[in-house]
Amino acid sequence: MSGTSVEEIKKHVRTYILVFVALMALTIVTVAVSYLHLSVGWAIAVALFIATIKGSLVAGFFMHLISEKKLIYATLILTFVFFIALMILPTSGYLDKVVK
Amino acid sequence: MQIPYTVSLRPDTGLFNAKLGVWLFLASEVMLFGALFSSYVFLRVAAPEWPHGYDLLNVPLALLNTIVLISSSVTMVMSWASLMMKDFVKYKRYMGLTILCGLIFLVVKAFEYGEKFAVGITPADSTFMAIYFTLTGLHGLHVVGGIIVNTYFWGPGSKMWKREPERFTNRVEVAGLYWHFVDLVWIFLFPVLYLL
Amino acid sequence: MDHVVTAGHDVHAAAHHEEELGFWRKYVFSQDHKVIGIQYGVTALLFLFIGFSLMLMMRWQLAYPGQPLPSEGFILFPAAIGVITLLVGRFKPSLTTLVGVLFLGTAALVWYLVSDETLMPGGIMLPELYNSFGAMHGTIMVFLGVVPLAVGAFGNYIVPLQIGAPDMAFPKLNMASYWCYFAGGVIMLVSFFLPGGAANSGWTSYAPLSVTATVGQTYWLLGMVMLITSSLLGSVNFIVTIIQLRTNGLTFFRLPFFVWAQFVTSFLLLLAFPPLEAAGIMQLMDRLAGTSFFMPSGLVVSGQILDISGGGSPLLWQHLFWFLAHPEVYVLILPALGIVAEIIANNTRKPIWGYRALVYSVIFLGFMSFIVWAHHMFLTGMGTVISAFFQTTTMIISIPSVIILTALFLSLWGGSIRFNTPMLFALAFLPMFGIGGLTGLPLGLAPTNIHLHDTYYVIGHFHYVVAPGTIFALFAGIYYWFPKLTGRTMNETLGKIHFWGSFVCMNFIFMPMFIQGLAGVSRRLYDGGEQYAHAQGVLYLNEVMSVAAWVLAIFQVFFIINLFRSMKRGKETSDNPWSATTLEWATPTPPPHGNFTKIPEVYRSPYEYSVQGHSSDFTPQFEPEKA
Amino acid sequence: MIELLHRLGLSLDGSAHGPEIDSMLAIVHWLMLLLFVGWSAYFVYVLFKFRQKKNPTANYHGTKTRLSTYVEVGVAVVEVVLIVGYAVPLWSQRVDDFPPEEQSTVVRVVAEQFAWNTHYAGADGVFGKTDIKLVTGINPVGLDRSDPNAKDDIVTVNNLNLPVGKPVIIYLTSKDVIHSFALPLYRVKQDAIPGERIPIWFVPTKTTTQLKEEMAWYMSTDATLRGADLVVMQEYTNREGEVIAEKYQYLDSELLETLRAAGLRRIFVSQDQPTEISCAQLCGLGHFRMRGSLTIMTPEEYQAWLEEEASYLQTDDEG
Ligand code: HEA
Ligand code: HEA
Ligand code: CUA
Ligand SMILES: [Cu+2]
Repeated sequence: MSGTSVEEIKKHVRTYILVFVALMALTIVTVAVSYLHLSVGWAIAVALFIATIKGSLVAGFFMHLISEKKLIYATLILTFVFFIALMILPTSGYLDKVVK
Repeated sequence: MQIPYTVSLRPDTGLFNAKLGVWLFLASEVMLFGALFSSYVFLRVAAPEWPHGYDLLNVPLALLNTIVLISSSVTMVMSWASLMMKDFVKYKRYMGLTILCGLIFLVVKAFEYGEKFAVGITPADSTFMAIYFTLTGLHGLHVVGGIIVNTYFWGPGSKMWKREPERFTNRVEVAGLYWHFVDLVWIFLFPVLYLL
Repeated sequence: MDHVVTAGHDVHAAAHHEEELGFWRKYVFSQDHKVIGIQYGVTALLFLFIGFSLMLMMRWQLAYPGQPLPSEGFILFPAAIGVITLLVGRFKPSLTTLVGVLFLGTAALVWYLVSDETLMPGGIMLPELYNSFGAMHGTIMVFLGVVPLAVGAFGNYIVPLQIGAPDMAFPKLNMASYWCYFAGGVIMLVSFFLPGGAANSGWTSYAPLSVTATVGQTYWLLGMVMLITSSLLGSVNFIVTIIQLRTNGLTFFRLPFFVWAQFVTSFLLLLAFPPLEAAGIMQLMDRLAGTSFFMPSGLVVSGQILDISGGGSPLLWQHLFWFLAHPEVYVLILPALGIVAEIIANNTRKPIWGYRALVYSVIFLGFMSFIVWAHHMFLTGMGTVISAFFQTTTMIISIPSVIILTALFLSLWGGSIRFNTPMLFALAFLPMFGIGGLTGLPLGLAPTNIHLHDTYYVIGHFHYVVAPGTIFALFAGIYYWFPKLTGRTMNETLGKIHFWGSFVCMNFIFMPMFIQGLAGVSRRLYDGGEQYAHAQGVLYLNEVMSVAAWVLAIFQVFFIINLFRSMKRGKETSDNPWSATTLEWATPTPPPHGNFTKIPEVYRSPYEYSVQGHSSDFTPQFEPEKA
Repeated sequence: MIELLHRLGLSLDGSAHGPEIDSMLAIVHWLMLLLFVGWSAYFVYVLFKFRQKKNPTANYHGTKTRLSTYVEVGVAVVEVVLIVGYAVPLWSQRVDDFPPEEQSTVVRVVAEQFAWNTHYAGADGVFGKTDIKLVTGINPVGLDRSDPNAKDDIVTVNNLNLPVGKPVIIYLTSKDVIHSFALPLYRVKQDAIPGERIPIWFVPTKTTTQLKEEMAWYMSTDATLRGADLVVMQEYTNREGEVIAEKYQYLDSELLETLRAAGLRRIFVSQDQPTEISCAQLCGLGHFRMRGSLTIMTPEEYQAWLEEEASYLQTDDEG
């Protein structure tokens, strides 16, 4: 990031404000949705969907991921793959277990 | 020989050491919290019935905390931006706000915990409470860590600005990355624990 | 020049650039990767020794169940080594003397353990003690011995040198990582003195057993959290160092294989350890805050209904533990492979065969090692689909290993093989790892795993990979790089005695385990299976293995004497005694603070030995092309 | 190969699926042996051929062989065959294709530190209710005798009896910590996990007595007795021709002495209880002694045993 001109930073700042507003809005939305008491499946789906968007906003703009170096992407993709394995495999083992 | 690329960027990677370092650290953090979320899923799938977070927890307080933490993320990135714009006074102000938000977050959390303990609710009560206290507790510790780092860069650490502004800006950026991550974790914690 | 009186002085020499630094900053809280490497090395070797001492006592119980332990012997052994070391060090203030004292400390620890009437009434080891020895042997060997030695010591000392870096990327972090490790080790040792002794639920600490276990388990968990933190700091440091601090011209495909191995290892540490940290925290919660992460509902322990909320799952612990522990076992082997590759290239005087294949295999191996963990859990009631998945990944992961070993074997062809001590250990590593690896296959297939799971076959399997495998590779590394640390070579005769003795003994210890395993003898049996009819036919082997283990211990004395004697009286050598090609040999000996006198430039791939038309039979990476 | 494995200690097996597992063990070990011997031969040869004395200058290029690739592909192919052809089908047969309960002997096994409690449904073939609150020393599985179905239920400790030649279904669980229910001679092993109820099944094809016969061996009368109990496997008479040991008589040091005195050098002996339940998972202090006796009987013997146990229940009710 270092070596970026002041003008660019000014632009950045504007986006930061927008992102902030977006995050606030989405926060309100999730809470609102939770009061609808959707069926568990939907509730999870919606909540995670919104959370993902919010997360991507933070990562993308505050953490500058949209304009990051390849190396960082590589690291994060690798991590993400293992993260998914960690999330899915143990539980799927459970579901696959013979329950007679 | 001096250690290279502490400030300048290594041409082929385009990174300075600390930045790569903190991203790797965050990668491990992803796996740390990942394991806890995975446990949450594992236990919830196995459980005969699972309570709704909003029936047991204080959503308004959590909502407040969400807002506080997100704001702190913005002030954090602003403090870095101020340094990029060579405005040290602004930096001080924003960093100060960030720390303040962090503290508010902890205070609110303290109230939330206190409220639970007051009515005798402890981690031992149920799997849900166990996972709630563990996840939020661990996250809380991360907030504390972040506050300590930020306070250092706000106070004593900021002397470096005079000598090596470039390097100091990098440091603040790195601290910021960590702080944003803490915010990011909360963004997932909040719905998973409180709203589902 | 005699600036190399002991490693202590060696370090002194290494740090002579910054005389202003006092003793503490120079030797104790040093930030120089070489000093930290040595600190790691010494600490880790001592822990290996402690882990070994525990096992020597267990082997008595296994060979002669219920017979009083000849305590004196087990105390005198480390004590004697301590005295010898002190004599070698001539009691002068030096590293040697320090280690001598620490050996005496080990003797004291053993003495405390065997004279504890509650756990060893009349010198007879109780099951409690046997179990805690077993758990601590495993823990110490893996987390306090081999990993710190392979990664902390060799990685720290060699990697920056081999990539032409002045130091690690984050020296402070490096120091922190060592002291976290140290703290973890201290916590583990302290736990021996707790009521009920150290952790006794196996190194796997399966819940609910571990959750209801004595307080030692709590210390075990705290210790693990420290050790994991240490590894995390270390791995971040290694990855950044290798990516950012490679010197000019040192492209990724010019990296010595050892650096590649450390690189992949670091990723395993970085991404596999956190889940166990999380699991550790949860088990601490279960033990201290009364939660039930790993405790199902309706537990009745010794007639008492446990008053806990329940709703947890013992399997959750297993998943999180093995998610770490399988990558962990590759952490135990990859650096070893790296060391072996270096030494084979150097002593065959020719390039490694299929360098790229090696690199790709090791990367693939590292990647796959994250998705095979449940092959440790086939018998927890696993369904067909998942078991099929994990069997497949387990078989797939064996392929890169085969490729790596094949490449190393073929590297020998056409070489001009020098049989010096490091090479002997490196060569022995190959078939030993072969045996260990191959016996992993029947374990990796669920149906055959039914008969072999949790039998001595498993114990045999992994000891072949870690003991005559990794430990041998580490010995090889010590003999090989010792001259770089001290400017002197270790004694060949003593080295060869050490090698042949260890080689024979190791096989006499671990080969019989397969036989017992096939007979179905369970592991972790306090009496070695004496009560079981199906074990009767193979019981006699227990004595064989135990005697072999004790003889093995004797042969280690040659190593210890050799190591410390050579620091003073070893044959002095040049900066590049083995005529090697990689960068660490371009530095002065021992390398000063900052390592290189001038930034080195790399011109070619790592193992350019016996290049046609070249004057010498080796062309160092740092030797400029002549126009 | 199986013979070789048996030489190498592989225990006998007496279950229908045992041979399948054993033959798979054999195949894998063939592969291992092949690789190991092959490579070792090459290894030794190379070390000899290219030692520095004989070959002072190395060849930069080494070998150009493709052989290694073939070896690797070969290994891969064999592994695929092993998984697709053997491992997966065999495993699914173990965990999926359970025989119908009515045609099988169904038993509940509840592990605890450090014993194996077995629970038989009794004549009505229905398991009575159990409740952990009822667990006591004399009621290890917490059986609720007030439940009509429980009236005729049989509960034993460390004594599992099963009829030969008929599928056995075992519902396995644990009261406290993780144990592992292992029947080495029947190629059965399954972790017993608290909070889970895991079914396993197998078909015993050999009775305990048969296995006793099969594993009998000649023991020197100078040997000292140690470990599990032995029995003599044939009748022995002294010089005067009077019987000093009947078949299956328990061999204690005294008997051993008399036999030695009678001038016998070697005697034909076997394990008193070759079939047993062993605990394969570390479960605490008593893990090493968590041994249960397993007896595979002829259907007749089994019936007899059930009736005997039932009769005890009667007397309990009256008394
Ligand atoms: C360094 C450590 C290490 C390594 C490298 C391995 C490697 C492998 N391991 Fe092992 N394993 C352990 C350490 C290790 N293991 C430990 C510590 C345990 C026990 C944990 C516990 O329960 O306490 C264990 C347990 C274990 C189990 C669980 C057993 C059970 O509890 O039921 C399984 C099952 O799949 C397994 C499989 C494998 C496989 C398939 C490999 C493969 O990667 C092997 C691949 C290698 C080869 C296939 C060899 C190829 C070589 C040749 C072909 C050339 C041969 C030439 C000559 C011999 C000259 N291991
Ligand atoms: C890296 C891992 C490692 C290593 C190297 C070893 C090495 C050895 N192990 Fe261990 N072992 C384990 C990891 C390891 N083990 C694990 C994880 C378990 C399972 C625990 C459990 O069940 O929970 C186990 C269990 C285990 C058992 C089974 C116990 C049981 O199930 O009841 C046995 C039995 O014989 C055994 C024996 C040995 C022996 C004889 C060695 C020998 O090879 C030891 C050789 C040691 C040396 C050669 C040390 C040399 C070092 C020096 C001489 C130091 C010099 C010092 C200075 C110079 C300062 N081990
Ligand atoms: Cu029960 Cu081991
Ligand atoms: Cu494994």
